[in-house]
Amino acid sequence: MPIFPNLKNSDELSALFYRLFVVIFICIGLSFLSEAFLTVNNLLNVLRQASLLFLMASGLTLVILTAGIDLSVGANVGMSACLAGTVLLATGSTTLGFLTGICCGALIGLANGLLVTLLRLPSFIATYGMLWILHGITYYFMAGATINGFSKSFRMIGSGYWFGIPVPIYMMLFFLISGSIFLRYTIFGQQIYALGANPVTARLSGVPVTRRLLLVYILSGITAGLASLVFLARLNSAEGDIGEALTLPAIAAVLIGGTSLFGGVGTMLGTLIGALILTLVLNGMNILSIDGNLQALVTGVIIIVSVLLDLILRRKSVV
Amino acid sequence: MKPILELKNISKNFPGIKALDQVSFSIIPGEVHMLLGENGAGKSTLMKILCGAYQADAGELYYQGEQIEIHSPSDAKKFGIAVIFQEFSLVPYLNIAQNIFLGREFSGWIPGTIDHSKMHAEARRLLDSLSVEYDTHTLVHTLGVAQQQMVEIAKALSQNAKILVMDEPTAALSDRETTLLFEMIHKLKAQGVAIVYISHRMAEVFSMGDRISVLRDGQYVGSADPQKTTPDELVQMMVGRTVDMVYQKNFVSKPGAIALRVENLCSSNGIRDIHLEVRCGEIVGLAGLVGSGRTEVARAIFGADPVTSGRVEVFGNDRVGEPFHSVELGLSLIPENRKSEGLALIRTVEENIVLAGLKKLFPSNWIRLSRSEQVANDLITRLRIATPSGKRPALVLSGGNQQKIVIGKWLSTESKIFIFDEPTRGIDVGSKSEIFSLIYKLVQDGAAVLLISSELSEIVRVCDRVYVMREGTISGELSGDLINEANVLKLGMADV
Amino acid sequence: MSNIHILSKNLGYRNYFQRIPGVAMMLMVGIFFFGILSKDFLSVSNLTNIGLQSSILLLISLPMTLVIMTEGIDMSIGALLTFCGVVMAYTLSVTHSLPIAICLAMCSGLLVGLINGSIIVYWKLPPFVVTLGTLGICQSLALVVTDGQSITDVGEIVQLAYNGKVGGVAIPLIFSVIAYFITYFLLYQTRFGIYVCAIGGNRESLNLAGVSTNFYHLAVYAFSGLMAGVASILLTARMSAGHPTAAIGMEFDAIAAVVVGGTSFEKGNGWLLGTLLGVLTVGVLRNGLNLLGVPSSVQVASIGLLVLVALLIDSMKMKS
Amino acid sequence: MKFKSTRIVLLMMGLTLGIPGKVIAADEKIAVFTKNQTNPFFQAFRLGADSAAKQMGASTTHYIPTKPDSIPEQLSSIDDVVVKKPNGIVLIPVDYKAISPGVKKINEANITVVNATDRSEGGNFANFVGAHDYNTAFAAGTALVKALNGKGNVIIVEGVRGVLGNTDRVRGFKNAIEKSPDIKLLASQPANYQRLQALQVMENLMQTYPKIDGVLAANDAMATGIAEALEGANRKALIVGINGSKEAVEAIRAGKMLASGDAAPFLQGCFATMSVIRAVRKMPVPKEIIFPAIVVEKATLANYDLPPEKQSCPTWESIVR
Repeated sequence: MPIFPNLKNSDELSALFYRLFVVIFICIGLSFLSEAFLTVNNLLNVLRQASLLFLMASGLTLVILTAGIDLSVGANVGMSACLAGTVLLATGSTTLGFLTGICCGALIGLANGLLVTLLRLPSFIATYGMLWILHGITYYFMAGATINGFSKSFRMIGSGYWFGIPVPIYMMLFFLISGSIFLRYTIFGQQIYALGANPVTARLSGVPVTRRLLLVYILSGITAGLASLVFLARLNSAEGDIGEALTLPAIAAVLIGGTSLFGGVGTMLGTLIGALILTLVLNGMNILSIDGNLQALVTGVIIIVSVLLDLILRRKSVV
Repeated sequence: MKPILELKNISKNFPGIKALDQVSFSIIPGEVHMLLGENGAGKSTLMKILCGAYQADAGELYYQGEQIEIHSPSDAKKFGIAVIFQEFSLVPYLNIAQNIFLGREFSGWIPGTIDHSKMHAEARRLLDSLSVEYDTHTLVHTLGVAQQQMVEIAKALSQNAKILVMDEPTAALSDRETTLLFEMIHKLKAQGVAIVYISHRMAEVFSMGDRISVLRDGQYVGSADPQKTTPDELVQMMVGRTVDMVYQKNFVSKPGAIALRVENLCSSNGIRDIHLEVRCGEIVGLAGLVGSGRTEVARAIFGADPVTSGRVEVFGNDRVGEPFHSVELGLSLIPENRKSEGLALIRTVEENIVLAGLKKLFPSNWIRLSRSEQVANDLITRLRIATPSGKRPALVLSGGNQQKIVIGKWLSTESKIFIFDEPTRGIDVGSKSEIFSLIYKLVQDGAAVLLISSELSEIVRVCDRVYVMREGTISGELSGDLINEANVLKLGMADV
Repeated sequence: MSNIHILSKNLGYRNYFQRIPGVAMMLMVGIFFFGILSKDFLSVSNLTNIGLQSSILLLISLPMTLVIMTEGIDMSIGALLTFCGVVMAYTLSVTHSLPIAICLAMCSGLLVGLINGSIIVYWKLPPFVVTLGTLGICQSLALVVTDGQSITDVGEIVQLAYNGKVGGVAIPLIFSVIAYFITYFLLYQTRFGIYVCAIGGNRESLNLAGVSTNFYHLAVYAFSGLMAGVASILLTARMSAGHPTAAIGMEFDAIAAVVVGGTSFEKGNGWLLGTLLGVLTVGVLRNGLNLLGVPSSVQVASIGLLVLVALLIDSMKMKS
Repeated sequence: MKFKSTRIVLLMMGLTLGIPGKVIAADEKIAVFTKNQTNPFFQAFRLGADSAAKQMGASTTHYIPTKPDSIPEQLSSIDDVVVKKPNGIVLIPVDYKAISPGVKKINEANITVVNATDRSEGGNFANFVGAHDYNTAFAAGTALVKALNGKGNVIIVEGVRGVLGNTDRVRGFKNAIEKSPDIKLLASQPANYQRLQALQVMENLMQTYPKIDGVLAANDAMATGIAEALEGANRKALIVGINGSKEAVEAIRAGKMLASGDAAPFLQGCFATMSVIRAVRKMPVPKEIIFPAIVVEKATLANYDLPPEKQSCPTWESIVR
């Protein structure tokens, strides 16, 4: 059933197929190397870790689909987390905390969107500038402090279980499905694809380009805000630079997932696969306790190889 | 006179299609060899083989009698083959001189360095010979389409080639530049250059051609002598079936209510106080030289360029703001440049077709795949778009079919006003007639059509009324019997 | 070819002024502003100071300009710079011979550059992803070479490369000037430069012109790697040590400097002088704010503002 | 004319008041260099420095790399500060070796400088104030060993590879556990001082190692992250962190952590600043002030009720004799 990408579109399908192949390949490899890998527990654990990355990456996917990029996603998470955390501690009201986190994220997204649409700045630079500004503000107000100790009820969304499955995984599934539906089954999604593929055409075909771009950046902001909440709940504490370490991995996840930096091509499922690949690699390296010095190297190689493999296999299938 | 270059049984296959099948073809110094054929007939493939971009799968090439092989563009250069491509091969942020001599820069005193002054001098000389006077230091991205085409031509000439291949060189040119080009071609002929000239404009074919060859579906159909043949015969050779002559219009249009009214419209893109109105059920032409502001008018009406003053009325209500308002009002624009403005090339045919209609088709904002698929397939069959399936990306189709997609895009919105900007530029006769019969169909169903075209014959044959533009404003309106090429030209030319 | 050419030659002075990018204005404003607020700012020693501090960033921003002109990007350059530095320090600690060390550093830079290039050019993978990969790889290699320690027994001579003077001019400045003019020469006076612009602008036509595009495209990344190697000499000299995390993340500074300098990600539209200005502006800002003793958190924010405002000014100009 | 004279009078009054000023504010400008914005340790250090400066009537300016732990940036800031010529400098080098050229520069400009926390390799300082990372880590490690009665499986979660503090701490941990043969070091993996990464590394390690008795984390943020991981998998292990930060104290009180090696950041800040000011005022300062490696445990919690922002420095004499 084609909720995910356009499964009738053979290109997108094959692209996904080959990426899945990479995932399976890694899994098989790991399960040979360590019996600890292929256990329900560990797989759930991998999924839960991937879900945090995916939350950030899902919004980013939309942005990259429009041939843009959002470097401020990590800084956004940091700021939203700190703000939401402070509110949570101050008011003790979970709902209020939620609202703050999401609104903060959305506002930052909006700011990015305005920079990119109204002022026509290249998104790479606009969001890069935003990154520094957000960090500055966060550092200023946090002054090196950390906030911690949130209510059990709030921490459900990060560390809780439903029917023996961690809550973040449900969130990941929710975002995956709703995201895919949004892209495939609403005219917004279709317009976003078109506008990524060729903004001029999109505009002349009656796509309200500015509005759609704003929407995309706001959504990206919102997912960042939500991610920040899950971080808070999972870690039960926050500091200014939380999430910064995940910016590049999130972007990598989207790109490994087959979304093109030039826009117009890509799917949510692809991004999920990308996130899985990265998480699996880290998980594997910890399980096999590979020397810390080499971990960046392995990740780097995997990034290149996974893209390359996909490319080779696809060339084969074309010719 | 023996041929300078001969192609024997050239074949070229791409996955799926037989682009060229056993094509033989000879080029004789000092003659203009017209190459005709519908888009996708294999003309461009043949050219690409000549200039070394592709290699033939089978067949031989003979250069002045002895067999040769062209593996790369540089080989082609060795044999003095130069090509003027249809889609521009210029580098936007290099200046004219650098573009003309790209890959053949004059070395300075240190190896690897460039002798700028010499390059500009040479470029100057070339441009003068074409009697166009742009500064050779201007970056080409600041030039207009026609100017860029002239640079293209200069670039080809600069290689002082023995064999010159031109693909639709006049497609983007105004009449003045066209005449300049033709003079140049005559000069070259005199110098004994062999010229292969690809065109869809019958007038050119007959005025310039010494010999005519026709390709169809990758096969060599035959040659003809311009003195002894007629347009209809050629068209028949190209299309392979008898088409009633392209523009023939077998109905009388009966203008109805005013659909589009434009009152002293001015825009930052350079047009000033434009007045025009288009009624339902009529075809109104917008003629004028290239650069007289026709496209700009279309864009301003559609809201693609900002309107500084004046107003546009669509069925009585004002059109304001971005294009998407226009679309909601039932206005539609088939832009001049289909690849960069009409299509999202990497998306599928289906997605392109439904793009403009999304809002109309799915007012709930929720897409029913089955519906969009059905709409797309209907249009694909109705417009006879040649594609294996709606799921193929648009970029694999030929120009004519792509143009049909762009039109289909607007048929899926039940829009009532169509602005066609050069709908037949670089399109083969077959698709041309199809597109026109389509336009006629629309009009008979009560749509209003504003047609922009550089081909006077088109304007004259098709339109019920014609507005002629000059220097950014409308210089006159013609209707009824007054519509003839002479009048249109008179109004279009600056006063003599 | 470059905007600068037509500007001077065609449009004449007023337009040239009109075309002054936001970054140049920011630079002037910055200098003026800090000059008034801080007595030390305009002192010769401080200005050289800024020059010295900017030198390393400049050395990697110059090639970054070319890379971006080919519609590519080099995310690995920061990590590569670090790696080369470590290699150099390590070689010094082993051989105590400066020439060998410098040679090795530059070679390893060149090598990684070539690897980047080949993957991008011959396998047609997106530059961003590829260099993101090599970023990780270089980072790891740096750690492996040093095993997470900094290497300090590099001897005294190295420091000269940073602190030394030739004819009263600090060596890093000389490095910068030479590097700038070499790059300028390559970009505006040689085939290479034209082809770089063409690769970004219209690769197809370059192929049809019978130029081996791949070679020049590869050369750009090689150049980028090589310059990272050169910069690593200064880096090592500056710290008189090799450190496995020294320049991590510098690629972003470089990219920002380039883009703020008016080079765009599309169509091979680049401006080298702009890059120089971009680098200097960042340097002036950091230095000035430090002199004024502005809290670090504010500095962080103001760097962001700088980037945005500079581009804003440009986009305003576009509109007008 | 008139008000001019009055102004002169006021000015003279000011002078007369100023004359016995030796005792009160001479208002030295002190530049304080720390490593990054986010680590509570340095925040505490900065607070200590400020409070000390206030007590002694001096003023501080803080220089922190905009990119955490960036060597080139700290070097640049040093250059800038040297141009500015403050009376004294308190320096926590981002890297004890790589910063030495900066130190050289300071010395050349002969500005009084005190080295804090990480002992710089080169250059001459008025004195060194700190508690050695190694010792702290060692003490903390020993605390864990004691709590485990010398046997069990232990994991080390490292900070950023290549950052000095981390290297020393890990060394300290390792030596501490090597002392007792029955303690088995299962793995030592980096988590870059990042809370989240530590948590995920822990989650992953728990998959391979069914029985983990103790965890040594190179800072408190990671320690608390690990605590969360264990709680999430509802498994138990004794966790030891480093820094004695506020959250660690709370965690220990709540029984989530066993202990945290306290490097006394606040005191370090205080005495580093005090000694630089004293040095400037030509008052005697000892060659070095090393704070004994304290370990925060349930027993010693009482001393940590007051958060740094509320504390104020003890008198110089109370510590230095």
